[in-house]
Amino acid sequence: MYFGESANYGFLFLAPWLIFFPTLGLLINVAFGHKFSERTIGAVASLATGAAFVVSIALAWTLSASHADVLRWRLAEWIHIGAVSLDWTFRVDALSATMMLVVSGVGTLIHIYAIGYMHEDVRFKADPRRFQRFFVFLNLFIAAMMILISADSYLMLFIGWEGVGLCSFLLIGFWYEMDTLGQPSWSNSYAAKKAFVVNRIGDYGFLIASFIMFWAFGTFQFDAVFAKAPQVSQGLIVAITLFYLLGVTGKSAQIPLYVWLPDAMAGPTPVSALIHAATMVTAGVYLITRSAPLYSAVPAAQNIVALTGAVTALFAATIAAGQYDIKKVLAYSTISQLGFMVAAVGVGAYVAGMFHLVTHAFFKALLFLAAGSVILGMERGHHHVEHAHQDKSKKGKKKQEDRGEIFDPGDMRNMGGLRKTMPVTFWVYMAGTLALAGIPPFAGFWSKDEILLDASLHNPTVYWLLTIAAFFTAFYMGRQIWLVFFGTARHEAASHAEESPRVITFPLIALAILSVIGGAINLPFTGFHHFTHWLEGALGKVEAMNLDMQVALVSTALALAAIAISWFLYGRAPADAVRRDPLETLGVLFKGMNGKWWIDELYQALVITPYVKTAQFLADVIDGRFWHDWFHDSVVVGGFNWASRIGLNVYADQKGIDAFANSLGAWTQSLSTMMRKVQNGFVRSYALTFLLGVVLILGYLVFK
Amino acid sequence: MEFLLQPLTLVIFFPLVGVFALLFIPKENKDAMRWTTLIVALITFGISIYVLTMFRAADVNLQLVARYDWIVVGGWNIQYFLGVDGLSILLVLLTTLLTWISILSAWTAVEERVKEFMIFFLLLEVGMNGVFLAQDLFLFYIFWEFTLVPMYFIIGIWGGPRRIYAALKFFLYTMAGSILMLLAILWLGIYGNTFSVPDLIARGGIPVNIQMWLFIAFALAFAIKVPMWPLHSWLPDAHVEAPTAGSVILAGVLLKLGTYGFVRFNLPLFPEAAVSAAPWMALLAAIGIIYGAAVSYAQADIKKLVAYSSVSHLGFVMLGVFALNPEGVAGGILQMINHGVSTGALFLLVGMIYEQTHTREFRLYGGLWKITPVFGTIYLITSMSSMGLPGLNGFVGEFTVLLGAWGAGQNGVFYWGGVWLAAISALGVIMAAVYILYMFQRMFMGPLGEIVEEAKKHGRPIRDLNWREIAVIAPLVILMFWIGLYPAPFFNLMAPAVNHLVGMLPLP
Amino acid sequence: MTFSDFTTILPVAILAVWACALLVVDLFIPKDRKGVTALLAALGLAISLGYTLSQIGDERLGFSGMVALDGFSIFLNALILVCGLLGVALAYDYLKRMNIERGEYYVLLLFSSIGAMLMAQAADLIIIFLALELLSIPLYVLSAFARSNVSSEEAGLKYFLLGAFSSGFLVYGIALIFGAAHTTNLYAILAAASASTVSPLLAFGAALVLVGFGFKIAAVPFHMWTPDAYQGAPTAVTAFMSSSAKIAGFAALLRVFITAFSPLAVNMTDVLWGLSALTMVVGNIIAITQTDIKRMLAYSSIAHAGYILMAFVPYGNAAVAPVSVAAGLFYLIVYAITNFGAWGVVIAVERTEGKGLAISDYSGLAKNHPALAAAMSIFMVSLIGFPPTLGLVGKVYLFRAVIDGGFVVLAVIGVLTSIISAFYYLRVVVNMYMRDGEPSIRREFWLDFTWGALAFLTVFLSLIPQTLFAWASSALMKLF
Amino acid sequence: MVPVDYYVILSAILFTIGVLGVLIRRNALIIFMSIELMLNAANLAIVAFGSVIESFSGQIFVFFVIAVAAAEVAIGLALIVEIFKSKRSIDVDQVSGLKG
Amino acid sequence: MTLDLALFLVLACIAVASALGMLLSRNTVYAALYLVLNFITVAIFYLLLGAPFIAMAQITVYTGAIMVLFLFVIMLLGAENLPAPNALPWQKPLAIALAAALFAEAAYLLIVKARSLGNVLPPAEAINATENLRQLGVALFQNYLLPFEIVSILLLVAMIGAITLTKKEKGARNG
Repeated sequence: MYFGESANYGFLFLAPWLIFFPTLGLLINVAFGHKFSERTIGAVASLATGAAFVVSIALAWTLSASHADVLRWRLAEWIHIGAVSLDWTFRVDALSATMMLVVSGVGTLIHIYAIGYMHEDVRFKADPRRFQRFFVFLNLFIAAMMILISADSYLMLFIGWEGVGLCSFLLIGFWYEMDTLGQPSWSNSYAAKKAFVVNRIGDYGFLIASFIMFWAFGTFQFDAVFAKAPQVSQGLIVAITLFYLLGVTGKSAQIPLYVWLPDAMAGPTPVSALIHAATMVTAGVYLITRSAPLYSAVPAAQNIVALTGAVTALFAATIAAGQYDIKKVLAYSTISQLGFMVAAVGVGAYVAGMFHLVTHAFFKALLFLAAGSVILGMERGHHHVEHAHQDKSKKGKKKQEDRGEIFDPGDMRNMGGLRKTMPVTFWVYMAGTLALAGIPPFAGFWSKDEILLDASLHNPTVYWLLTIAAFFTAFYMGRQIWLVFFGTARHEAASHAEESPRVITFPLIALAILSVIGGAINLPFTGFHHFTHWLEGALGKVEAMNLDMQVALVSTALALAAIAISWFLYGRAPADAVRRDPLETLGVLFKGMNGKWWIDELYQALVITPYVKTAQFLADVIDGRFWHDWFHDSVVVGGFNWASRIGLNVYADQKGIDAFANSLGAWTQSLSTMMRKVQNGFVRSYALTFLLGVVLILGYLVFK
Repeated sequence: MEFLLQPLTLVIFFPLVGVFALLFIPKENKDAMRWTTLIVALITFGISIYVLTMFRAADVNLQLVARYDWIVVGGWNIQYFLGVDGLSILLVLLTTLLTWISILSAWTAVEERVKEFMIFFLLLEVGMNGVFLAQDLFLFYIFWEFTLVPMYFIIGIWGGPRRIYAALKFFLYTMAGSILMLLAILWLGIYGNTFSVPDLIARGGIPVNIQMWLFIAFALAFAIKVPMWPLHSWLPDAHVEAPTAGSVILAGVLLKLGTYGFVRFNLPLFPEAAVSAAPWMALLAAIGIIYGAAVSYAQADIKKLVAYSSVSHLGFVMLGVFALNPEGVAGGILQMINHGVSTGALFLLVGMIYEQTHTREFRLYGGLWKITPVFGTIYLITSMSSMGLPGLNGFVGEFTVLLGAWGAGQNGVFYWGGVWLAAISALGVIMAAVYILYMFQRMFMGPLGEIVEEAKKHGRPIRDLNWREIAVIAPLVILMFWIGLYPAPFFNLMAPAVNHLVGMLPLP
Repeated sequence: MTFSDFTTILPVAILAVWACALLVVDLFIPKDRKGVTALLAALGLAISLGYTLSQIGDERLGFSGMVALDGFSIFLNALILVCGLLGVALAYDYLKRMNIERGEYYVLLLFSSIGAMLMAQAADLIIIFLALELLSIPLYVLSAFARSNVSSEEAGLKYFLLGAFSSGFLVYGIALIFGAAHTTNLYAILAAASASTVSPLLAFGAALVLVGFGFKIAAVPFHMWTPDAYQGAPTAVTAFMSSSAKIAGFAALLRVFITAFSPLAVNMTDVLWGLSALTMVVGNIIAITQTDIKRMLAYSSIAHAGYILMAFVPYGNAAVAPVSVAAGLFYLIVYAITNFGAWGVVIAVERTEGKGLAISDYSGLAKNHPALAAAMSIFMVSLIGFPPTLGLVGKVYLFRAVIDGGFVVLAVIGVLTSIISAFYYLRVVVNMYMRDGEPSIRREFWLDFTWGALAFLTVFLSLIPQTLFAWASSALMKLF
Repeated sequence: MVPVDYYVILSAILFTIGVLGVLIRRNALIIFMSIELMLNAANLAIVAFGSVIESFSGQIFVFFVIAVAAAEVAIGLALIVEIFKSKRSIDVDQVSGLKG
Repeated sequence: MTLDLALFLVLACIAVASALGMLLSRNTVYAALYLVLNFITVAIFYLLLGAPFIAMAQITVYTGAIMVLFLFVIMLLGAENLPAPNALPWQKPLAIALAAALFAEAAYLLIVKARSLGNVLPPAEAINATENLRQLGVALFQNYLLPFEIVSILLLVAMIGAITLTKKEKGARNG
């Protein structure tokens, strides 16, 4: 391997350890995990990620200390063939350093959380041996994510890009033998597969974009590409950026490829938090931000990006308002928030997008983790109830329970009044909710407001779409709070729910604090634009914007109104609301919101079924019956048999002959069988054939 | 003696030592046979490594040349001419590697007629290495055809229920293709008064219309071997019926003989024809990619799925080769290695589970990951490598191939095909995910399958891999990561040769 | 007659004297010791072979230009004598086993060889005709040699009737040539033919002569006797006649066409082309559905006649003719070795009363008798024309000659029919290796030696074909 | 003088009749006689051709052909007698056990 | 029309008629006798063509020896009249058609294409029978010694063959 090349500033040499540490952690756990206790496994994994966090800090420090825009560390030669000249280089600039910090920071917290969460989860699902596997996958994810964000070229980025996809697949399918309710089923594994395949469709766009880029720019390296961008035709750049957008819609769950993300909630909750909320899904936003010089060069493409994000934001928010599963709500919320970010980068507000990415990482991770805590609490309660029943009447009752409906610990209709039984969880959840709903001064407000402000300046359509989406956001979060934490317990399990242990609550609290104060990194007041200035190193000069009261007031007012409406609908009489959702009065609209606007069904009918049918047609009919059977058997053999029956009245009999009858062999065999008839044993007839030969030869001489 | 001690001669013919040794081992002593064969194969592998150390990548000419007159009489000018260059070195290594891996994999799977099995395997190795190293067309043809014989026996004797059918089909299809090549070879021999490939290339100047015919004759032989769509119909039969070791070698090396043939012979010998055929070949390759991937998805039999996936994968190789630029050709060659490693490993793994369950039907499987975590993990890695996940070998090959193909489309090499061929082929990446994940999901995820209960009932509960099996698969897994994470050495080995090759082509 | 005349046919003369003496000696050899006759016959063949080889390099005409001694004849005489030796070796045990052991067998075999050798040396149509009869008449008798067996008699009768029928055409053809050229001497015919434009009479005669030889070499459509005669005749006889008679037929055909009829190429090339193609196609296709190994090999032998005939097609092209004739000669060696080997295996597996002759009787051979099965596989693979066997080298040589002559389509037919042939040859292999059965075989030293040595040679010589190539190429140079 | 052509045509007629005899008669003996007729026709042609030149070569050839015919007759009749012994018939159509 | 020609035509008619007689007669004995007649006619042609030696040989060997042998065998086996059933119904028409084609082709090639083949030399010049015979004998034993030897061997072989084929074996199958 080839080390060095770039001048070594400070801790730059540590850059590869961003990947090596998590890899080391996973290798240790793979090799020795079966001998370790759960705590050790968790500690190894968390330490590995924590070490990566430390490295990230060191790198960020080095970056700022060096006053360089970009630092590079060349690890190894990668592909040098033809025009391709590519090394594996680590890139440290403001953008990647931010992502590193977020990923490893939030990642570490989630690792810690997961120690507690998975301890219980593996027991509820009755396979404690899988604890080890979870942390292996989690570390693998961190490593892959680090590859993605530390890449110095589109191709290396793509490696991480797909690597995180694999981890997503593995973690969604973590409980591959059951559904989300723990019942034996294929559904989790389907969800996993769906995530991967849909992402691959996006990756197709990524690939095509890369191909166009390479043959237009002659390189994959970021700076080289950007430097050459002005000389490349607009059309090509539009194509590149739009194909990248396809990749982004896959990875960052935008229309039309968002469909995998809600299903991805099949994964354990820390996964939802880490991968499907805080980090991986933001990779698309990161990609666009990274490609800012390209996107900025083509306004047409930018508009499409912005609209995609804005429409997604609104669309997903409406669906979120109609869901009953606590995690599904958050999932659609994530899609919606990602839409905000994509819209932001689409209108050119890269800083705002990244800012929202960071704050969103905090509060959405928090919400997911807290939701996980809720679910655990519910399960504990359910467990408790079940035990009690078992104690009461040994077997009879238990059977009844089995026969009855399966308990869903994630269904909000089973909850209620949890603020009393799970106070810590409640408070942190509130913090997350307010941040998400965009209530000042929580972190979400600042970042969302910056997006709205930018949108209002550049693209009114986007602005209004986002504003309505923000309204819905506040509404469904309010709905969730009322249904989950207020009112009275609507299920025995909810009344017996227990607060989670400290290993879970500690990360929650940490994240809650970040959700509250995280906005401080980039307040819209002169002198407080730290984050903007920080990113300038990577994005070039950015105009820092101050608070626009109009935008802020509109959004805040709408958010408050939405919460109020949600209280009116759900908070007053949650029990009634559960029996019949007040929104059902909207009729088909609610059905659409609840049924996810039937997009899955649409895709099933438009894409999946036709593909499966085509594949089966190709396999059975074309390959099997046509090439293999029909062409050989019917056309060749059958045709010959037919001809011979009609013309020569001999029937091709293939019995007693080795059975390789369905290929060309059969044809020659039939021919052979026919020709054998001439050899009839009669010497006179032999002589006749002989004479025929003579006559033919002489005939040739005659006519020659 | 000098003749015998040539490193390339040794690589090819050293397995014959094993064959002779095996002849004298009594029938009952199966372990002795296995060990003998394994050791001989390992030594051969060692020799090939030695060849690698002697190899200088920067030199575009043939190296370690062994060249002796063989049949030089009466108008014949046939030489014993071996040489290795960047186009073949990796394939030789792959062959010697997969041979001992296959032998190890057949340790317990082959219990009957062990001696013959091992003899055929070693003979097969002789033939395969010979094909990759021969630089005289006639010598090449002999090795080329010779590989059919042992494989025919391996499928026919140790194969599944329809083995005879499959073996015959395999034999006849491939023979049918190659025999026209013989005529083309003879034509070239008469034309150039030599069968030496470098000399013929240097001579050049074959009229274009004749080049076309010769190209077709060669291409037919290679295309059947590859197999390119629509000449693939022998492959699923052969794979399904072949024993595991046979499938591994078949997929791992034998199919590469075809793609290698295109690179080694079709491109440099008939450059004008190759250039004008490029869009058509690329079109067939693209169809193969899509078709193979789609058909894979609809299979109910694991081995068939993998077999059809080979059609798709080798489509990538062909696409790369006929992109006629360094990226494509090098990608194609690397993809040959990748396919050998990944699909070879897949067949090994399928064989390992088949040995326990005796069924290859998806619907009987399910949830295996739970009871066989190691197996599942390795299967996962292998599957991912096969579907071209970045970080594993498959991606590097597919990406460079597609990149090359896109470039070829943009630069007019594909004429009417343009970038569309590459764009359509790239869809294969998505479709690969569909069938690979389908396979993985069906086997390893979901609730436990029927077969698990069944195996338990018969007192043979499904077990995880044992150490021998891990040893068999480990080198391949290591290679997957190595090529995937650090492909530079592989590219560097072939880059000069590839550039040289592409430089000879009269590109539009 | 001078002594010099006599020495031109010295090996033939020795063999003739030896055969007559053997006929007498045989009377004194007791019935249960006829093996001695076999050894004596072999000795005679060996001595003759020795003298043949001592003639290498000698080159002249004898008996007023009626016979030629040249590389060509020496090459073929040696080959014919080797075939005779192999024929004796195969018959040695076989006759005993089949209970048809009589001294006349070997005497007739010797006489037949004499006829074959004379055909190789003949430079006059009269000699060719007489030699052909001398070759054939013993074969008629040998075919019917197992008189207790109806099939054998049938084989003899069919072979005889059709043989006589074809002789009629041959004689008529010679008559026409005589009418056109007023001579029967080949060199004189050439002179006469080259002197003027091609006489249609000569072409007519040549065509009928071709028909006569076509019968002998079993070219389609003059092949009809072959399967029946090969199947019905005792296997040892079949082995001998399938090689020896074919070699002799090709020898005479080559010499006549190249020496005398080269000006006729304009007419004859197409005819030969058609014969060759038809023979390859029909022989191979009918062979596919055979279930009896002898019959299958008979059709295989027909097909191979087609391959060898390919070498004749470019005979009129002076630049290519040397190569093509060398290719034909080379293939004759290949064919003789492989064919004898295959028949040797058939004899080993055959049991009395016609059992053990079905291809299915070979099932399981590989398990119980791996060496025999391996040998048979080698022969089958060689007959297909696959490496590493002589069959491939031979076919390659042929195809090259044909391509060199510009007959690519014929070469394509050749290779395509080779593929078809793989069907039925492989079926034997399939049965031996991939099916179960309990065949019993006959082990006997000379038999084992024959197939073993031939199998070895089939592989070994393919690796060093240089010497054989050299022989074959030098063999024809002297012809011109 | 009579042109040689006439003789040759006559010989061709006789030859054709001989061929026809082989083809349409089932009696082995008559088939055999027909073959003799064919040889005879050929002989006639040779002698006719020979008569235009000052040489005996044609006649000598005919002499040999006659001798060969005699030899063939010896063998042929022996075979026919043998077949008759087992088949009790000289119908060649009866001798058709080997076929295919 | 010269006398020669008339003689030729008459003889030719007899020859053809006798050949057809052989071809068509149901009775084997008759067929043999027709053939004898044909051979004798041909022998006369030989005389006309100036080949008395061959004519003699024809009469003695063919008519005398061979045909007697035939008749002998016919007597031995019984002059069998074969029953009508015919396994090959298409044989006869095809045979006739092909034979006609053969003749047509032969005639075309011989007459039309080859044109005149020359005239038979007048027998007067070669009338000296003894001289003729002597020259022939000399040729036979000088120039044609080898064929002569071969023929002698051939006859020996035929003898051996005939004996081999018909000799009663001890312990052989009955009949």
